[in-house]
Amino acid sequence: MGNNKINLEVHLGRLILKNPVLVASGTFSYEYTELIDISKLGAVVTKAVTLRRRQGNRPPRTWETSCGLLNSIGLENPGVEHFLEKGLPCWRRWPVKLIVNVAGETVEEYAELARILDGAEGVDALEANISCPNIREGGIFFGVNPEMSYRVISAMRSRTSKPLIAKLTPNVTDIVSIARACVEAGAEILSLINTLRGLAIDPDTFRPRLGKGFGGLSGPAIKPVAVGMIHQVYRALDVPLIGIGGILDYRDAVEFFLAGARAVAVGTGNFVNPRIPLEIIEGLTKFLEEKGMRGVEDLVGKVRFEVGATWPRFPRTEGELTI
Amino acid sequence: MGNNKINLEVHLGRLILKNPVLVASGTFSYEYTELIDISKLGAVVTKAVTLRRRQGNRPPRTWETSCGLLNSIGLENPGVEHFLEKGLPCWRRWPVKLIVNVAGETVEEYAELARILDGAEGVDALEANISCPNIREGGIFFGVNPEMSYRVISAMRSRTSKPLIAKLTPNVTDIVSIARACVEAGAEILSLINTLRGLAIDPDTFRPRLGKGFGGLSGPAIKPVAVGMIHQVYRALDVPLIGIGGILDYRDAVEFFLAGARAVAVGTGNFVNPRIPLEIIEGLTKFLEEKGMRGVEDLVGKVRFEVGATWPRFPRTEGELTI
Amino acid sequence: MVSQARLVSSTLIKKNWMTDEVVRLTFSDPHIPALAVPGQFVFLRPSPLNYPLLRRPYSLFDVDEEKGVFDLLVKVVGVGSRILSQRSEREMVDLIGPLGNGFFLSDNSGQRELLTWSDSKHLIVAGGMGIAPMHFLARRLKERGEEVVVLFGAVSRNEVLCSSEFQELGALFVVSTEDGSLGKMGKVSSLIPEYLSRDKRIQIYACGPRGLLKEVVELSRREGLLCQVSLEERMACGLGACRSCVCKVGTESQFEYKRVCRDGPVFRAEELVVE
Amino acid sequence: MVSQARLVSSTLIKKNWMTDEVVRLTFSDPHIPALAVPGQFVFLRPSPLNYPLLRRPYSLFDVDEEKGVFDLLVKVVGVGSRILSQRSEREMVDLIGPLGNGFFLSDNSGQRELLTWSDSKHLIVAGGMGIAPMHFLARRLKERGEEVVVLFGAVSRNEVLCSSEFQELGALFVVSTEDGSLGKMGKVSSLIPEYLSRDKRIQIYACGPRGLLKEVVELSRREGLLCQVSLEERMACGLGACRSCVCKVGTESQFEYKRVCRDGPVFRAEELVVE
Ligand SMILES: Cc1cc2nc3c(=O)[nH]c(=O)nc-3n(C[C@H](O)[C@H](O)[C@H](O)COP(=O)(O)OP(=O)(O)OC[C@H]3O[C@@H](n4cnc5c(N)ncnc54)[C@H](O)[C@@H]3O)c2cc1C
Ligand SMILES: Cc1cc2nc3c(=O)[nH]c(=O)nc-3n(C[C@H](O)[C@H](O)[C@H](O)COP(=O)(O)OP(=O)(O)OC[C@H]3O[C@@H](n4cnc5c(N)ncnc54)[C@H](O)[C@@H]3O)c2cc1C
Ligand SMILES: Cc1cc2nc3c(=O)[nH]c(=O)nc-3n(C[C@H](O)[C@H](O)[C@H](O)COP(=O)(O)O)c2cc1C
Ligand SMILES: Cc1cc2nc3c(=O)[nH]c(=O)nc-3n(C[C@H](O)[C@H](O)[C@H](O)COP(=O)(O)O)c2cc1C
Ligand code: FES
Ligand code: FES
Repeated sequence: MGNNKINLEVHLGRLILKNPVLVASGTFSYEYTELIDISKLGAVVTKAVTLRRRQGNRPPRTWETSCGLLNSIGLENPGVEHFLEKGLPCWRRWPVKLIVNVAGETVEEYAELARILDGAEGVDALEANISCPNIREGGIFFGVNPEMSYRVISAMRSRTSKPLIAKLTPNVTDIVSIARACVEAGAEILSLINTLRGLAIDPDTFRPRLGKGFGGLSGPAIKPVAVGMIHQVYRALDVPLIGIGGILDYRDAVEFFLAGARAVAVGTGNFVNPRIPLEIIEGLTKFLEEKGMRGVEDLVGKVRFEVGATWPRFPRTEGELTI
Repeated sequence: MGNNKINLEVHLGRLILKNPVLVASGTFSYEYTELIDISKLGAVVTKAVTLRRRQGNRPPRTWETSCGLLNSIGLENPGVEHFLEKGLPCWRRWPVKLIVNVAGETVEEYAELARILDGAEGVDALEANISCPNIREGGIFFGVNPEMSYRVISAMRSRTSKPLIAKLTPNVTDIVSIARACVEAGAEILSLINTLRGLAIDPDTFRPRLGKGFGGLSGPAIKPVAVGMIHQVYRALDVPLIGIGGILDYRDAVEFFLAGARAVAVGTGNFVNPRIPLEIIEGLTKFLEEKGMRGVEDLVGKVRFEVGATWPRFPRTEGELTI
Repeated sequence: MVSQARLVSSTLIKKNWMTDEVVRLTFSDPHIPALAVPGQFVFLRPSPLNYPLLRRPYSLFDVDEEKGVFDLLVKVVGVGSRILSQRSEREMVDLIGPLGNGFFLSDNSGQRELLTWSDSKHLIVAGGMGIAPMHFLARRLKERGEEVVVLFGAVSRNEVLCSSEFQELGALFVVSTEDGSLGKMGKVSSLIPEYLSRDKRIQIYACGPRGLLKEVVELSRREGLLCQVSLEERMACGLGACRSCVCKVGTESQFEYKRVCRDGPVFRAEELVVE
Repeated sequence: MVSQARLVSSTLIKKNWMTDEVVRLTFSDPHIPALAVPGQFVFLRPSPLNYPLLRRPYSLFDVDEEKGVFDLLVKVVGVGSRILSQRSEREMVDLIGPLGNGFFLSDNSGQRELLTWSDSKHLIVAGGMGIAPMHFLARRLKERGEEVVVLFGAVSRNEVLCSSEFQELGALFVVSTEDGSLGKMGKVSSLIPEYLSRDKRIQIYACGPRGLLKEVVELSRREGLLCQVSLEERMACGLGACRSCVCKVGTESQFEYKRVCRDGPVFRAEELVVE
């Protein structure tokens, strides 16, 4: 033990990362460079970039729940042009892979974002946040429907040759059907989960705790849901997965690897302690050493169900649901 | 203040309860009579009763997560005949309303349970736990599909004249479509939520923390999800709702009332502290007094969204999702 | 047996660190010392906050009816035990107890059958924290003039606990350690044969890791000894409601699940399927 | 301004209860006292456990560069502040700081423009815990020989804090309480007009509940006074990443969201839309 050389490098399709520890979209910004050495990260995922500047939702925008965080930031960002002019050059100063998270209100907006970012040097991959409502379709969320998800991803696919990640929402009956649609549309990597929809109300004022009303729940509270969804998708599809949801330490990360993730991203954990991603890299290295393993690949999907244990079975396509 | 008479009585359709505080299925048993005065409860909901005795899943059956509890008990119970002979007479010694939670593996089993319990004196209502897998349909959960939910509830409806409650699972894209199907099938009351599907893995042994593998997540961790779903159903349908999910104190209960619940049930909270249901009744009484309110009805659905706030919009039927 | 468990708020009156990881906590309470029998446990909230969420089960290390106090032996293994071990003297701890069925002893006010005879020899076999319920048991046995031998197994000498406490009771306290740093090197189960005698009825009381219990149960069956074991399983309600804490009773092919919290934690070796 | 915030583990060296609900905590740290300016805050983990999950922001009540210590004034209002207030002396607290932009003062090593003149009169207006950042500010102003008046408003006399601390600095400390139990009865904003003088430039520094800030901002606009306010908003990251803690800058019809944690917590009254 301790003698074998650990290699943390992971291959997510064409996207090769020096280690499997990322920081999740919306929970990390350039300001973190003041506190940690970001060049040690497997990759940085940017906050969602939209076509035009977005002001975001009215505050309050976050509310702490039991071991969780409810947020409705509302995709505040200065828009893709500003990102290319100001944001990207900052990130490029650092030797770290950069994944740009994009969000749109129509299929065309996603496609246009893919086209614009396709040419951007220093952008190593695109991640489609398909948890947004489709304003054309009356505000139904793209990511809850396989066909809508397919359309978003294939529209992006035809506009970019960069590695393409689809980020899945957990607010669905059948995550596998969405995952499959995204892969069929050309996503090379899936990341999951985004936040669970939730609401909190102040019993004194009768007002929602968030200015916007509903929000998305993240943090350790949702970890079991995320681990479960990773495993469902892992069993059904052969595609590299980025596990996200409540990761605070290397043991949480190992749980996701065992369930089937090939990389993990720390979201809310960055707020708890900005050092968490680096601590995970260190902890993981030691853990692999102690187990006599060579790399993360030795963990991926290696959860050992009891002989005879059954998994919850899920309909394989939306169609199958209709009986 | 303090002078007006508080009346905690609530009407859930035909089911009239002296107060709106219940104990949730699977989390309360006759043994609790040793520690608290159960006659003070609005109602007791029994652990799921099945047609035949069930041994349940292999242990470990529970695992504590961050502010949550993952369980896979597997509906261990001695079957409906035993319930009628042994369980029911015990409960009947107490002046408390009794709701019997039932679970089946086929539509016929649900129907048969409804028929058998229809004649049982001392059973004040039936609650259909439709979160079970349908063995006929390849293990797809009844409660994730509006048509299957409809079939279960209408089969029960035709066999019993007792008040009928449908208990909804949160593991769906569109809770409203399931809720609507249940109401159309004859459910007079809806209770929600059941547990969120989840998985936890031991990073040292690579085994799931539960013998069965996947489990259901309950407790404060899921409260925002539950409050959100109650509000979604409240806005869409005119049916009395029982709010369940992570309730530990009267302020949690008020949150559910404001979101649209007319009663609440304490689940995991009974494990945290068996006194919680009674403390909620006391706390609620004081709260209503202080607010100068007469009863719970003054709170139901009274959440005040900001002017101009938007709600996440959801497809109204499964059909609407297909575009 | 009608449970006499109560929901109480007990005052932590003394903390005494036995090893780096194990603390003995003394609580004052008017009910539990008078009600409890050896082998029972309490189910407590490590913190008044809702984190950790669930209660934790701890065996009664001993009670003092006269002083109205009872003791727990708490090993720090995770978040709940850590928080509990950091509580300060004079703080109140919310607990339910006494819970479960204790060891089968004739003096359990007749609630469980007589299994003790004056010609018995009582072998207590404890691995690690399995020692926790045994002081109360040994004291009761010694009070009745019985011969008590405590076989205690630990990984290493720094985990050896309570030797003087048991010696003060007049029990023989024999230690084995896996690394041989104290007492005989090896597993505690390997000590048992030495203490079996033909002229006395042997009664075994075992508590500890699953592996140890399995060995003890098998040995007892082979040798035809009377044996009771105290089990640990993950609990949620502690009261018998949730059916979380089950163990197998019967045979491997034909078993029933029984609740450790309510039907146990003490079971007869004959009936158990120890996996 | 390049942030000099650091992730540190500071030792809690002293606890001093000021009222039933407010405790003054003294921490030793080699960096923060030297780096900080008045109005900045630290973002700390109340407990080493992950509960509560998020960090909590606290203003620097004062720092002592020579001793290498800084103080926080913590009011117990919820779970995080309760846990923090129960931490023991000598425990380590994980914190990030100093964070945010402090008050606009000429001695902020030139990072913010000069807004102080020798012919100024400095009115500190604090409601309740809004007093927290003001001691550090008042000291800096007094060190430069400025005239400082502290107007402090509380609900009742038992919430009045730090009068002797400010008097020791040589500041005039004037109290109002809503119930009239100490000082003038009424809102603290009603004290302001008395202390406006024609011959001096008035500079106002305000911190406290939203209602108070709104009044102070409106009064300053009406009277053309220089005014800066320190805001509170719910924070998640504390660093500027998440855009949780925003406030409106601009006008009601044409505004931009700015981050309290990074662009504030101190803002000029002219630019703020206080709701
Ligand atoms: C009947 C009974 C009596 C016990 N008596 C003692 C005693 O006297 N002294 C002592 O130190 N320990 C005793 N234990 C074990 C003790 O309950 C656990 O060490 C404790 O619950 C660990 O909690 P934690 O939060 O520190 O650990 P964590 O590992 O963080 O706990 C996570 C979850 O697992 C459960 N858990 C962890 N370890 C065990 C275990 N060994 N058995 C059952 N559940 C477990 C916890 O209760 C909790 O729900 C007893 C267990 C049982 C069932
Ligand atoms: C820049 C800044 C400086 C502050 N300085 C001080 C100070 O010096 N002394 C002091 O006593 N308090 C100060 N506060 C308020 C303090 O942060 C809150 O009282 C504290 O976070 C409450 O935490 P809790 O867990 O006890 O309360 P809870 O109500 O349980 O907290 C729930 C959540 O709401 C947030 N929250 C609660 N109250 C506030 C608030 N007033 N402002 C922002 N977020 C809040 C918490 O951070 C937490 O995320 C300051 C706030 C800010 C933004
Ligand atoms: C404040 C906040 C902002 C977020 N913004 C985005 C975003 O812009 N795009 C996106 O795809 N996900 C966003 N997320 C979701 C996270 O990337 C992550 O999927 C989710 O929080 C679950 O992980 P966690 O539990 O580790 O936080 C955001 C989450 C939070 C808490
Ligand atoms: C141990 C356990 C057993 C449960 N058994 C049942 C059951 O038999 N039938 C049912 O409808 N729900 C069952 N539930 C779900 C609860 O009734 C409740 O819907 C859920 O736990 C959410 O509420 P809570 O967060 O307050 O626990 C069970 C929950 C737990 C924790
Ligand atoms: S812990 Fe619930 S039945 Fe034993
Ligand atoms: S708290 Fe995250 S931007 Fe201010």
